[in-house]
Amino acid sequence: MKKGDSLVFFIFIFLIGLLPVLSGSTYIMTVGVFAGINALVAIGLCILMGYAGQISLGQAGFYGIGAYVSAVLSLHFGLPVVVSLILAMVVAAMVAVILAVPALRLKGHYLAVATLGFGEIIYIILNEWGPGGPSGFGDIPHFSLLGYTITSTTGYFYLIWGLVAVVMIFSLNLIHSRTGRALRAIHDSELASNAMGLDVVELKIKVFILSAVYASLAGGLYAHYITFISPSSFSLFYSILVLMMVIVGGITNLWGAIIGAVVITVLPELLRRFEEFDVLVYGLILTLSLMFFRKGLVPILVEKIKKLRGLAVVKH
Amino acid sequence: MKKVRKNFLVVCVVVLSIFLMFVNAYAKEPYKIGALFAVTGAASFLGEPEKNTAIMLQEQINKDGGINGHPLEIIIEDTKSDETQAVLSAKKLLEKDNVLVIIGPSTTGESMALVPIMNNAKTPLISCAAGAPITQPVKERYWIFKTPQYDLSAVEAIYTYMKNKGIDKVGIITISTGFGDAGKKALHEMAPKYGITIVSDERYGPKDSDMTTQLTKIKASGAQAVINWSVGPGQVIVTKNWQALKMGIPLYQSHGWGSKKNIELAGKAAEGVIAPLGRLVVWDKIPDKHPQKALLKKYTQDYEARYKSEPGTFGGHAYDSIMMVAEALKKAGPDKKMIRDYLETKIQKWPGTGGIFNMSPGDHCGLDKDAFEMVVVNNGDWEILK
Amino acid sequence: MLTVFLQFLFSGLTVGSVYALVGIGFNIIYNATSIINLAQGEFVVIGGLLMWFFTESLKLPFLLSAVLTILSAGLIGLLMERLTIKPLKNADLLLMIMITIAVSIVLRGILMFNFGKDPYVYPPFTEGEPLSIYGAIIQQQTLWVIGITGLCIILLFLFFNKTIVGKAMLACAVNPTAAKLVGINVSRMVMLSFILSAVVGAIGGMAITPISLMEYDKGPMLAVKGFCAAIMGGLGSNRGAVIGGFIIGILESMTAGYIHSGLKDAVALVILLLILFFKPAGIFVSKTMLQLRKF
Amino acid sequence: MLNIKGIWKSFGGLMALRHISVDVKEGDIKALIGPNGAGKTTLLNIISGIYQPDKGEVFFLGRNISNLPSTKIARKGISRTFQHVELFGNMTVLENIMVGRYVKTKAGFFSSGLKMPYVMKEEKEIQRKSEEILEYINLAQRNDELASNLPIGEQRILEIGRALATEPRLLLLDEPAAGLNIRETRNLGEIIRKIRKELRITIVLVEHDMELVMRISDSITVLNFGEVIAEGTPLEVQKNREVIVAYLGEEEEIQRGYNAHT
Repeated sequence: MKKGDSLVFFIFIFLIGLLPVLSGSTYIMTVGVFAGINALVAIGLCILMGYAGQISLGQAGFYGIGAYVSAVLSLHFGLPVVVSLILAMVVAAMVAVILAVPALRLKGHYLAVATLGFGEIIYIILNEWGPGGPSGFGDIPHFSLLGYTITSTTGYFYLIWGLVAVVMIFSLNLIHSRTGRALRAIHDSELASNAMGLDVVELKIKVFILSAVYASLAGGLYAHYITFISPSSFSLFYSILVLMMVIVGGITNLWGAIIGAVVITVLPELLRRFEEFDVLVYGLILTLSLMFFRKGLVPILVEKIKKLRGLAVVKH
Repeated sequence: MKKVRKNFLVVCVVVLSIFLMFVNAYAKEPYKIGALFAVTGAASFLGEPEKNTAIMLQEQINKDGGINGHPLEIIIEDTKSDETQAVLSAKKLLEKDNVLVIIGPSTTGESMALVPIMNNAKTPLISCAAGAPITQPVKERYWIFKTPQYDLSAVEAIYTYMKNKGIDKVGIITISTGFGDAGKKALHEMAPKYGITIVSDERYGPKDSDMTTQLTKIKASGAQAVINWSVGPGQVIVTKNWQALKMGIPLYQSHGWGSKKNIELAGKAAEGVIAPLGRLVVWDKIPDKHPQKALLKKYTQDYEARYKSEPGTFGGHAYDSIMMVAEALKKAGPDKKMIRDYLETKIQKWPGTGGIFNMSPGDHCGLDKDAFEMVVVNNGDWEILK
Repeated sequence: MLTVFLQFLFSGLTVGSVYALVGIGFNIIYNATSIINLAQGEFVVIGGLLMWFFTESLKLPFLLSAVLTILSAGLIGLLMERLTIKPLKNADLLLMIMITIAVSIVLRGILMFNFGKDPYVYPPFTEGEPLSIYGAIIQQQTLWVIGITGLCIILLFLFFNKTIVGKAMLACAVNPTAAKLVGINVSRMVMLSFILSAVVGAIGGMAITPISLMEYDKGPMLAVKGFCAAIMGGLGSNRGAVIGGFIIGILESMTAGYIHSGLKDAVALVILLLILFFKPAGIFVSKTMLQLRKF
Repeated sequence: MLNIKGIWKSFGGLMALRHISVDVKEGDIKALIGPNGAGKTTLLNIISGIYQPDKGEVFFLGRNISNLPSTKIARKGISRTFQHVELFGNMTVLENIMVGRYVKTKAGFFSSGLKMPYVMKEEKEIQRKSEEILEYINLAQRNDELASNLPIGEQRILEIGRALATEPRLLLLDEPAAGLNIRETRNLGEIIRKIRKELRITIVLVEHDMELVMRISDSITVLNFGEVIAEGTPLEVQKNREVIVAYLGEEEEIQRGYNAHT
């Protein structure tokens, strides 16, 4: 992590700690829980797209694998939730390898369709063979660790945002390391990266796995929080939603993934008063924000701050 | 000059607020209930009439003086046919609006996702979805009720009718959503009891445009009848394909078929299609002395006058739920526990749109297969089969 | 046996021709801009619903309705391009694609508001008994759909290969800067591509509505299938999109017929993935062609 | 050090290289010259593994590297620059060099994310070394700027610096002077010579600027239409009839450059 990131991180932790105290309503906390779950998936996709330059329309597939594997293992095989969550991430990582090896040779739109196809296949598998079929299944155990079970929304809020913080630290460390530099290099020029001796293919696969693991962690948490899952939560629609979060927040900055996730999760809640029109208003807001904040919210904010600072320096 | 105008405005506002306060003091505090319907998304065919019904009933009840003088306020939220949204909306209703009861949601999945939340919040939920697990096991569903008939009941109605016609081999075709899946499971579960074998089990997606292939397979499997379990455009396309293929075996639809709109869309192809339907859609064809007749007539006519379309079976689920709650509020007062107890013990021989309800501590739905009539399409209209 | 096989084939052709038309719609815009317009499915829905509006609601004659539908769809394509794509000159490609998604949400919202959530249908172009070939049945409207698809392909081929405007549009795709240098109005070509693609989509919608009904939210499914068709054949190649569309349609139908209907979409997708893994640029586009373009 | 033996390469029907054999001695500056389309860049791309030869072999330090991918070749100690500058444009000058250090460091994916102590130590080392290289190529004052914002001359130097960061044994330079003015070209010549002398790195140079080539190279190989037409010291090559014929009628500019030197 860099200095600027540390400061932002401090503010971030402060906000997480403060929100439950301020809001005092589990409704807002519930929105927060879902925003956190989405943020986990979005951070993974942001690294994959913004730093490794690979697009994925299949994140819902990994999200679904995480949810289903963790739910089934803990419900039907009686494994402790923590163990089933970890196993779910392992399964997602293995599936990611199988997909990544052939798929990452593809570029642009072709990669998009390959990942989209993967996501749809997972969705069909869950629909056809998943426990409960299209109707889904319930009674999934709550998250528990060392004999203490979390059932309250506030508990989940802290758990999930705590994990977001951990994932964020890991990811920020990663992108400011040798590996992160290599990823950005690959994004800029694959030709030169090869000539510099970077393991282009290996790095791409690793990042793809990382994004899959984040998504599966989010999926598992979702399942244990909501305790009922059905395939419809893991359709292409979700993949596109996550993509939207990353783009709206700003693809070139990891904080953008979190901001994007929060904005896209909260927006429909704010639009409730529009009732029938909410879809229309939602679409319009998306279109306009994409058109006017092209680089994404966070990078634009960063630029503004830099400009202000520059002005301050000039004045002195 | 400007100042004067400003002062005048201030005075106006003050007077108006005092006036409003008095008005408020006259009317009693409203009873707030929440409603979660899938107004948009994949299950909007359910949510739309349910929402319309809720708005209409709220108006009617308040026009008649509310409940014990308290106006009824139904706060409707759209769940977008999605479990996550259902949970969020339920939390909003419980926390922000402090509702006494929640009506809905429209689908089984959404209802299931709300079970732990409602049990935690100790607030009654009257689901408008059909799935059996919503209210079973009753012990773990202390606060949960539902008004739609069980899918099993609809299946039993079809199988009973088939038995009489001497059909014992059927091919089924279901939509690959929660609705079709529930039907598929019920069809399989009940088949042995009626000595019926399912010789072909096909599926299609909610947005598929042609089901000829699946029907051809069913035809080749030697089935004596086709049962299609779906809602939305799928059932119309199946009907059209069934006619185009000249399959020579009867087509049965689920209770989702119960809308004149489907006959309109399928045109001539709909002739002869049989389905188990609640009495709501055939209210004009049941005898006058039937206990449901009067309310069905009033509901349907009011709805049609207001929305220029029919309420269909699904709007009826919302009607039943809201009327039950209104009665419970009237008799038991605005207390969550009292409302729950009233629903469980006092809804007896209670005529609704879905049938005659008999709730009990062992059954939080209270309907059986007698809630359905077998109905055939004849000359573009419904006809009850005997 | 033959009868059953033919029946499966006809079903596949019916479905496939729609995918093909959507796929071509993708190609037209892709060829001029490299953008994948994910609102393409909504163009199809607009075609079907507007046609219903003109014929059934306003009771206009068939041909007039068809012309009005095409004109309105073209206008919607034009508006979309002028309002959202043009102001974003030289923006990131991914951003453009996201904007098409956002536009598709807006279009869906408008359609829902105007037409509600019910499905719509109008009578087939020609009334009459379905045809029977070796015992297999094919509806007259299916022949219309396939015929119209064929006609669209031929007209587009002639347009892109025989007319100056068509050739100019292709040039924009390969190298917009060079196209500008030789005096092509790139902006106008982009606009034209949106109009053309909206029209092709709408024609598809008009043709399939009597078979498959049409409702406001059918668009995303059509877009996904059409996108797969275009990719399978190789982006940019109309011939590829048509063949891709038919392959996917027939694969779905054959899987439903001979394996299981629950798996039909999965099998088609698996085969799509396999094709991509072995031929990363689709069936009809060579790897070197792919390298010429950024996306 | 580098032995190219009988390389053939064609693209479609176009024969780009036919039976090319070149040897590069350790510590030499070897120039590849020839008219446009002679196959110089193709040969460079084959050495660095971007293309695979149709026939023939490339040996580096006695090992056959002809069919290795460019990543592996880079790790064996061959680094290069590109005719059309291929910098990491969205990264700073310093970061570009730091990427070059990738092959010489080993912090892994997970240990980086967890920020293990040794990773921190290595990171500091990378930074120190990279700054050193920037000093060496006189770009230290630019280290925080985005690479794409540099003028072309400095971009070319930076590309060389990035290649140096991998600590190569052999450095391939593809038209390093293209687009540079006379002063920048002089400076470039100095740097190339300095690299050979102080860092003992063997250099293969593809270049059109005859003055630069003649001034700094130890031996020259001349290609024309995919074949070697002459080989030798700058003096020998200049007197070669075939070379003169090959260049006559070619671009005037090259002719002038050639004449200017003689």
